[in-house]
Amino acid sequence: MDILQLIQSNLLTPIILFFLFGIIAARIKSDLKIPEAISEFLPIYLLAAIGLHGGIEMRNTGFENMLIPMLVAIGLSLLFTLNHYQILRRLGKFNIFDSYALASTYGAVGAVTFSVGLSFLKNQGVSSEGFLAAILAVLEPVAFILAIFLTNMTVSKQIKAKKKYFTSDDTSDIEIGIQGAKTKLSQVLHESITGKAIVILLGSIVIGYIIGEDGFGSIKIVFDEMFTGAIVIFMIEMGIIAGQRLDDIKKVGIFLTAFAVIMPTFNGIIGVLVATAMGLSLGGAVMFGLLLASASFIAAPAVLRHAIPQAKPSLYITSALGITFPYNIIVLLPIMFTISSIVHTGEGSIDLFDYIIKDWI
Amino acid sequence: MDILQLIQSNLLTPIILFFLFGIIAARIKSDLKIPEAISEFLPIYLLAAIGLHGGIEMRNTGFENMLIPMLVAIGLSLLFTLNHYQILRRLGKFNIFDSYALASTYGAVGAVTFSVGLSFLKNQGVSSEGFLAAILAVLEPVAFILAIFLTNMTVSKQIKAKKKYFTSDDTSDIEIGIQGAKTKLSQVLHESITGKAIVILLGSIVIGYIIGEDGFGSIKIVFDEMFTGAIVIFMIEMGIIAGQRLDDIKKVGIFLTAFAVIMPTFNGIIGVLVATAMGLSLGGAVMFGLLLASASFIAAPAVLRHAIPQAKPSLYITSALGITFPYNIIVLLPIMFTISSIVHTGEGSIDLFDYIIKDWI
Amino acid sequence: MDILQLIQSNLLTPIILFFLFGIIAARIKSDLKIPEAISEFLPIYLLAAIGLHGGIEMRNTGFENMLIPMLVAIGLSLLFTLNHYQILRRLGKFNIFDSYALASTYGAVGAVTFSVGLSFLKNQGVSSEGFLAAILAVLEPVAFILAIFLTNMTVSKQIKAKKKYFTSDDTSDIEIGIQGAKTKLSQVLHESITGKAIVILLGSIVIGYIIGEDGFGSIKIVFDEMFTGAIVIFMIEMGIIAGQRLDDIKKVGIFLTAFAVIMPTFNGIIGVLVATAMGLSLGGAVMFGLLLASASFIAAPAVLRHAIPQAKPSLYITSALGITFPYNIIVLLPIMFTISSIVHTGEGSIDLFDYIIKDWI
Amino acid sequence: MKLYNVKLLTITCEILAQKNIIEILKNHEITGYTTYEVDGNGARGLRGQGFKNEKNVKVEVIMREEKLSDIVEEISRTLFANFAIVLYVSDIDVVRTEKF
Amino acid sequence: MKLYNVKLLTITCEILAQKNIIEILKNHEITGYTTYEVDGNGARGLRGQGFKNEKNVKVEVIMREEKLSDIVEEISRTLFANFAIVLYVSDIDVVRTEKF
Amino acid sequence: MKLYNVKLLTITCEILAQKNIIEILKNHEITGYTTYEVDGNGARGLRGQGFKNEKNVKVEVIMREEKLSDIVEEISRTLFANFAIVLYVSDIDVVRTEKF
Ligand SMILES: Nc1ncnc2c1ncn2[C@@H]1O[C@H](COP(=O)(O)O)[C@@H](O)[C@H]1O
Ligand SMILES: Nc1ncnc2c1ncn2[C@@H]1O[C@H](COP(=O)(O)O)[C@@H](O)[C@H]1O
Ligand SMILES: Nc1ncnc2c1ncn2[C@@H]1O[C@H](COP(=O)(O)O)[C@@H](O)[C@H]1O
Ligand code: NA
Ligand code: NA
Ligand code: NA
Repeated sequence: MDILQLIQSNLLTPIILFFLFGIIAARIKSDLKIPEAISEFLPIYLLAAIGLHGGIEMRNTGFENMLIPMLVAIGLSLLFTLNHYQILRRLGKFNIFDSYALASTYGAVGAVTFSVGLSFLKNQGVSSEGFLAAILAVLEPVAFILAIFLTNMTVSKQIKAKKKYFTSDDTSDIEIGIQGAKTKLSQVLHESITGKAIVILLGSIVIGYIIGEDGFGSIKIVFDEMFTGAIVIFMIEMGIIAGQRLDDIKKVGIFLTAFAVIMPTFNGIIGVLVATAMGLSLGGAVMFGLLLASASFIAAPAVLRHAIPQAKPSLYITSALGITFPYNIIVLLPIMFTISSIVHTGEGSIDLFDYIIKDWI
Repeated sequence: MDILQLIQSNLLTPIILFFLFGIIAARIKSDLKIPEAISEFLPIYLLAAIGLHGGIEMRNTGFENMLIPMLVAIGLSLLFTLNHYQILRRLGKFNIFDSYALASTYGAVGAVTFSVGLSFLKNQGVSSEGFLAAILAVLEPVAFILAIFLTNMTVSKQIKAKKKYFTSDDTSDIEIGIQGAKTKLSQVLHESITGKAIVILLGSIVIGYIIGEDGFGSIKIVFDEMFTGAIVIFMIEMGIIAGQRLDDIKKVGIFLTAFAVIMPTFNGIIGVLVATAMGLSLGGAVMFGLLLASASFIAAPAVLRHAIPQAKPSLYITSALGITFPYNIIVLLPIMFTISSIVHTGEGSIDLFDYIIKDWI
Repeated sequence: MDILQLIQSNLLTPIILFFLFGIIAARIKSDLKIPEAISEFLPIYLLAAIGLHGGIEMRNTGFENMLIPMLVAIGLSLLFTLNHYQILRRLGKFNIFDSYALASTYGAVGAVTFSVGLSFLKNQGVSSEGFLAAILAVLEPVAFILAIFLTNMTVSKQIKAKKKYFTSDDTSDIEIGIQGAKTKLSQVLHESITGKAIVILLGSIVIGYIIGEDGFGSIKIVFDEMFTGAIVIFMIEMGIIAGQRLDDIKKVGIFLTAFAVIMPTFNGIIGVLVATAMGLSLGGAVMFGLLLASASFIAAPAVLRHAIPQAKPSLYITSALGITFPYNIIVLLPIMFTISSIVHTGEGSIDLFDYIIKDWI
Repeated sequence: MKLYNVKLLTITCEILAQKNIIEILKNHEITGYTTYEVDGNGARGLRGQGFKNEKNVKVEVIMREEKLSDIVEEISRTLFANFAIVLYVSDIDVVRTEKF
Repeated sequence: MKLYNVKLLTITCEILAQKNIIEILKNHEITGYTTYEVDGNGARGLRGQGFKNEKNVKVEVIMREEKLSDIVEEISRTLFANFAIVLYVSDIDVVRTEKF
Repeated sequence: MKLYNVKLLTITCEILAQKNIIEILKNHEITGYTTYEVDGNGARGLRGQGFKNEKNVKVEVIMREEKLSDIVEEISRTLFANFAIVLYVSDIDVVRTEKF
């Protein structure tokens, strides 16, 4: 099956269709809405299901082989975040705050995207390594912490620089603008790590690991069989929110729109190739790529609004949810799957780049 | 099985029993309540399930044969609405506003009633045509639009008439009363069509049609197997709300109480017979009858409160939810099922009326 | 399997692990939270499931043999409540209000504890008598009514006594303090009996009895198969709330902490033995013991805050939820199960106490 | 448009005291009020986490000055000792005094 | 810190009238407001049980005195007859008058 | 019943600024407040659709006049630039001044 066919068949799955439906409902100004309590609960549920699943898998397969992929993921995530910053600041001419906020939004991971990825693989009859759920959990705060650390550094430098010029008490005006950036890193660190997404994910991984397949039996119907149905319901709401923001995309500008499509593609494909090189399975490589390709639109605002309040949430939420998310789940996922299929049928890492050049470029 | 037996066995299904339980809970002033978020979510879920189911069926059976039943349903719905108005205004002596509001409440359809009907048929091991979900969607706004159009016409006429008498600036008093009725029809039309019920229903039909049985597999547990359980939970809340309104039934008066029982019976039986004549299946004829018999108690207030604010919601909500809904699902559904069974075992439409006369009257 | 092993294997079930996880999440000050609508809905759902299950069982087995266990349960519950009061007032030196409130909190039953017990038995492959759900319902208000009745008596006596000394109009100060206690017993009785827990439980028992196994088929997936998964979600929230209260345990004091562990153990074991003597099954005896061991932490505040407003809710909620509940489901449940297993393998009630002495003391 | 001065009594209290308050209002022949659930912090600690019964509620009552004093007095007397509660009074202007 | 006196208009009405109110505000070029759902009791009976459409909503609008009278008048004229509604005006102080 | 005049500070802001506000209150030794989620519209557009983090919250604080000015000043200085926020002050009467 070639990429276009795969994109098309992916497009016609309930998950994607209900997402598009949500967008349409918002565009025609329908009053359709998933009640807040449900749409707040669903990500918790999805992460619990992902975690349990991952934990049970890890119990079956061990987690010694998790270390290298995790470290590589962290390394890539940090590298990508720095890369994003340079591109946004230099080429995109965004201010420091927006640049760092956007850089970390795209360096971070999206749990909903991950859920959709798992469902996509299930649909293709392909499995993935359980420890990817653990990488998801660990990757969450990494990009934020880097971005916040660098923002604070930059701001402190600026304050010092400005103080040299004024050396008066009248610097209050400057300080007002940058006050917020002086958030203590430790506090943000705590907030990130105790954020509900990470906590439920890590907790469920541990519990999944402890209970294993046997202990899971009694809750399997809720935490496994209902999974895709629950995503579908959540996708309606995601579609509605994305649809409500479509007008904001104009404000996002052409540069960021391009960034929101090209960057994930680049990060994701690198991810698939690196994962394949590390020996991950076909499905595992796709999920690894998706982790790096995805942008955060639920966790990001909660962290960034406190840590970099000067950054405009309309930029980072809109581009992550309104552009990158649909692109990732509709277009990039099939692309990465095709690439992963190709490099996994090859005879090993030596032929890797041959294949890519031959089939993809 | 004769009608009484069928009514009795229907009475003893979880759906009806939990509805009655809800009424009792409200009457003894229990604080039992399904949280708002859940009872707001359930109709969305039910309509999505109905839509998906209908769409999948239509993919299997095609939808060419849908056109005539749909047009007939629209025609009957308009006729019935006008008929209701005449009865309410002439015999019932209701004012114009209440008459139009009630006429369209009973001309419109009830999605919850439809859900219960589907469950009832499932229980009887009988299926129905998938396109009935589409008729449900199309029928929703029809009666409202007619009633609102006619209300506006009447009110405009009255204004003109009164202006002839006064021709002064002192008509403010009259205008206060009728201001609300001058709602632009186009606005109400938009509101009706983009109302959440229609949007989720139509969207799900289309999605069901696209994904078919295969694509439905992964979400079947949520959108099919849990269906009756979900209705049961919703029926508790419907029972509670109906129970809380029982006191208001006194205010409704004998005339409207009789109307709320006789009219659906009449409309419903006509519906069953016409559907049978059009060639619908046993179950399809029951659902067609139920569409025409049902009154709207969720969508109606939202539309009518804006379009005909002078009408008393305590009248149309109470009679639709407190009288017609229980009557429909407990008594009329088995009656229509029996009639449909009789006319469907006949040798065709020629013998149709014979059977009715023989067995029912 | 000895007790310690059983405790350990119980500890590693999803229900207990997610409860502990909730506690940890609260302790590290995570913002994880199950939305209010969900955590308000879950107890209603759990009680409906328990009731349906119990009703269906009773239909299979009849409910003639329910009378004696129920009367014994009521009697024991009253006895225990009086016993608690004496211990708390005399030994614990609590004031009258706190003593009565605590006495009835521990005399009452916990529906969540009961749910966990049912899941525990399911996990052990052991069933229990359906009528225990009915005993749960009847037992709910018993202890409250006794405590409130006695509180009112005491307060009335005090008022009279004080009036003798003052015989002036200046008793307003005293009256302020005890005003609340003069709540009419009939009102509390009504509130208790129409409380949502009892109403949904009794209603579901009746409905379960009426519909039987057959009628249950269509809703079995929701009200049976999803049961344990739903408890797991609820246990996260219970863990979070318990975790938030852990600091309050200091305020509870050593005496009440000991009471919160010893009393349920005593009550529970008595319960298991008495139930066995009455001929209940292995599982039934465990559930009977659990009923008597459990303390109420959802229904209690709602009733006691009105009936005995002078009592400190921080005492009775914290000890019931923060100490007794985890102790009951983690430690006492396996203990009672072991005891019940031992006494049920015995040749009857004659050898009963022999076994206990030999194996347990 | 002519406006008339009346009083707005606002009570913030634990949700389980709402019944008592509405009872008191009823005893003073007041049937109009508005309520909504809130969270809060005060002498009795953080409220709004945990069980729904441990939330707060705000009760707002528009009323004429005449009844105010008695109602405030009765609430203070019967509820201040045992419940988490705060109340305050403000001056407001309304269109239709006959409603209150 | 210097504070400036402005008006706070508070409208408590049935949720289905919210649209009408915001429409009226918009016609008077007011785009800032705060809304939240509430329960209530009044001449039209207990509200907040049953369907969500039968709840109430509060709409609060900070505005300058100039616009107040017209808006109150229009709301009274168009909505008082057919909807469950109550409104009142209070005096408040704000920091940035230019916002309103 | 004797009532005492104090101030009520009401802050309507985006929910993610609630922490900052409560921090500021704490720094001024104020631990009593009431909060609830609201929707709204203003200079930063419609709030209350979409993610919960994009809702607003109202924070209400009864306090003595002495502390008011400093708190209003600190909130204005640190939050007005970057957050969707509006605040106002009103005069209210309470029974127990010692509580605030
Ligand atoms: N200073 C204050 N300003 C606003 N609300 C308050 C204040 N103090 C207490 N409250 C509210 O009143 C409730 C009960 O207060 P307390 O009895 O002091 O615990 C609190 O939970 C808050 O919701
Ligand atoms: N006296 C009052 N004090 C506070 N709120 C009121 C009062 N009267 C009515 N309300 C509110 O306004 C709504 C509509 O009032 P009504 O039109 O009188 O039914 C009620 O549901 C209450 O929420
Ligand atoms: N004129 C106003 N009246 C009442 N609330 C307002 C007003 N303007 C703004 N708000 C509230 O304050 C929030 C933030 O305002 P803004 O910073 O102007 O977007 C809005 O979302 C509203 O909830
Ligand atoms: Na990423
Ligand atoms: Na109809
Ligand atoms: Na007990």
